[in-house]
Amino acid sequence: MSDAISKTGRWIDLANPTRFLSFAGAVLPWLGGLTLLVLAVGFWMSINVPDDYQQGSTVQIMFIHVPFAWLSMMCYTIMSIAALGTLVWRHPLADVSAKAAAPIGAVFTALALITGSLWGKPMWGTWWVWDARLTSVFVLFLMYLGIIALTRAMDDPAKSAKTTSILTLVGFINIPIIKFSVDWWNTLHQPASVLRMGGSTLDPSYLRPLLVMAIGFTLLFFTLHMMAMRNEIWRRRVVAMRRVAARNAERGPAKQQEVR
Amino acid sequence: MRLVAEKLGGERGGELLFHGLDFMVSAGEALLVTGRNGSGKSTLLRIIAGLLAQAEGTLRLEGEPAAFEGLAAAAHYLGHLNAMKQVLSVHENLHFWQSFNGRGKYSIAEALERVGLGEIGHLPFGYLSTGQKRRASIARLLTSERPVWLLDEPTAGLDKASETQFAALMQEHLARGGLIVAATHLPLGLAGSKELALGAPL
Amino acid sequence: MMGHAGFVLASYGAAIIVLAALIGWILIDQRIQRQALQELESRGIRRRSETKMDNPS
Amino acid sequence: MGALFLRDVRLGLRAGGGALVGILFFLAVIAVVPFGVGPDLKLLARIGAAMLWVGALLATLLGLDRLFQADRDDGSLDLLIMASERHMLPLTILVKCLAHWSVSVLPLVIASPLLGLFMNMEPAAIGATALTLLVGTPAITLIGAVGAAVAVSLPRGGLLVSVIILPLAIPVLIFGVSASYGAVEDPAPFLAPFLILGAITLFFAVLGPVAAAIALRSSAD
Repeated sequence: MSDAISKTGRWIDLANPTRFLSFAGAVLPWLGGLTLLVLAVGFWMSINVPDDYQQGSTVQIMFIHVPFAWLSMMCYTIMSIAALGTLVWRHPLADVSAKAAAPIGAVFTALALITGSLWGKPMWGTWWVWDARLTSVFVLFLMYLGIIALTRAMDDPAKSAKTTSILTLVGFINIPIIKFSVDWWNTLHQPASVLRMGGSTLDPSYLRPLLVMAIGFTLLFFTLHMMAMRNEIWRRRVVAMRRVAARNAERGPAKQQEVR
Repeated sequence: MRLVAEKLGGERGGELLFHGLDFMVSAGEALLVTGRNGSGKSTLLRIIAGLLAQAEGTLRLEGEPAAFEGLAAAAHYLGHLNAMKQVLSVHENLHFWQSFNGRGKYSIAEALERVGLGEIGHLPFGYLSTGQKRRASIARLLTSERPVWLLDEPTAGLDKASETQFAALMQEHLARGGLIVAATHLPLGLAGSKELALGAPL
Repeated sequence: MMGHAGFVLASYGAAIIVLAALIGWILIDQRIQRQALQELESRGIRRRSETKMDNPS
Repeated sequence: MGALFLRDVRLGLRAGGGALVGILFFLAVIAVVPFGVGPDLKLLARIGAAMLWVGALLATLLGLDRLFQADRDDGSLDLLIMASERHMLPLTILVKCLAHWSVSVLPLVIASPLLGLFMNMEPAAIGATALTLLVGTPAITLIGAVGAAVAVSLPRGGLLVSVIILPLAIPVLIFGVSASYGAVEDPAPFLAPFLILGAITLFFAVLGPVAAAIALRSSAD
């Protein structure tokens, strides 16, 4: 009886990634297509905005910089939720999700830093300043790299899942720091203008393309995340199957000996 | 070709483990080094391999094939450790040692077939069981040509079937004019081998 | 204030290059894993769950 | 020899992300500097080259203890030593050093211009620092090989390797930093310290592997 229960328990665990794979297979083409469409529209909208009287054409950098910065934080938040999922509910997909998200988040954070740097040079006259916002985003980037290094350093996924989750959750304190750094400290970086109390300060002609781009890049993130998760599930299957292969090979010759 | 030791003495950690050893192994012969734990079996093998200096006496290989200069160059050493990288596949590991140590009579695929690992050469070495790892390491002896085999507990971790397989490989090596020095406390299934018992009270 | 087209182009270019690299890496990884799975399946190896389904021992 | 290089590069890339840890350490060290000295951009620009060099030096030392330890732990080192009739042991060590350098130090050199921007350095200073790092860091790895070989049989040799090597690496640091400054500050020359740096690297390319080979042979047990 207990055997049957443990077996069904295992079946549910296995069914989840399997179900995820078929779900991803069905959804991914549509998601990818939608991403392309929204990004194309957003791109077309953002190159057709008038120049800002203060910032000139560099205002166009905003249309990619802000989504990247937003995604760098969203990705970390998703990873933190996944870390909770690993630690509290031990959901097998949570660890896969966190592990797949880390490199993507690192790339978006790097892009936020790069585009911000390219925006800062003409506006502030310098590529980089060590103010609260920029520094905290740089720290976020380092944390992404640290998490990637940690997941790669341990080859046993079950063990690395827990330690990585704890590290991820500890690092989450950085997210509110990034978000509110522009309000808490006096920084060069401009304060939030899109999401704030009392409505956006941004002119609608800039706000609309920005929102479309933000949606487009968010869709891109989910597409890539789903693809990376699928890869990770496959990778784990390959590992499991290889272990089975090693065991099977052992059984092979021994049986032949018995026959002889 | 023969391996000659005269008045050989070996020490480990400043303590003389054995001394005054005289032995001679000719082509086609196997020498089994036996003795209790700590009697210096491994030390003797490492001295023959040139990894340790002998405390006294001489050791030489006479009439070795021209391709090999010196005892260390003519010897395969199979120690306690398998000298394989966990993350590389068995095939990659063997391929490295083959290109580093030179080609032998067998190709990698044939060697793996001979030790019964033909199916799993593509797997990372770390996935293998202890016995399989040992067999992969034995396959290394086949992929590069060396007339002298120095084997330290070669059958550790092997099951009966693999032991028989390995005995056949050793017989074949001896029949081709090779020589074997093996430290072991288990019978290796080699007919007509000499035995050298270490650990006689000094 | 009009001479900044270079910075705009550079940031869009950097974004496209880096994202293309990321997508390319994911696609290559996908191909590697798929091939590995197919190779293992062609060798007749199946996961433990599936083998258990065949012969409940 | 090509096979050894390929194997070590593959191991470095595949196993445990050792390369990533080195570069992460480098980034973290550089990120800590502005907190220590304050975010004064002029000051950062002035000490930038020196900080990049110190960071690269420490990051290079970080993974060096594994240079021979990994091979010793699985028995490969014995076979590499035994094969010294076919492949001269110093040459084997040189190849191992080169593989180690390409996997775990070259990424640092490539990342150093970006960090130069963070330190608000001038383009010329950034270029000069990256160039001196490219020429100078192999010397650190090659000196490190001696320390790694000496400490190979110790169970926890990691820190010891760094302590042994650090004094020996000081000349590299001196000429690397002075060449970097020579590129931007007018009276100071660039070419002379840069050539000396190159000479140091070539010198250690010979001395390091030979000394490491002797140390490895004598430490085998």
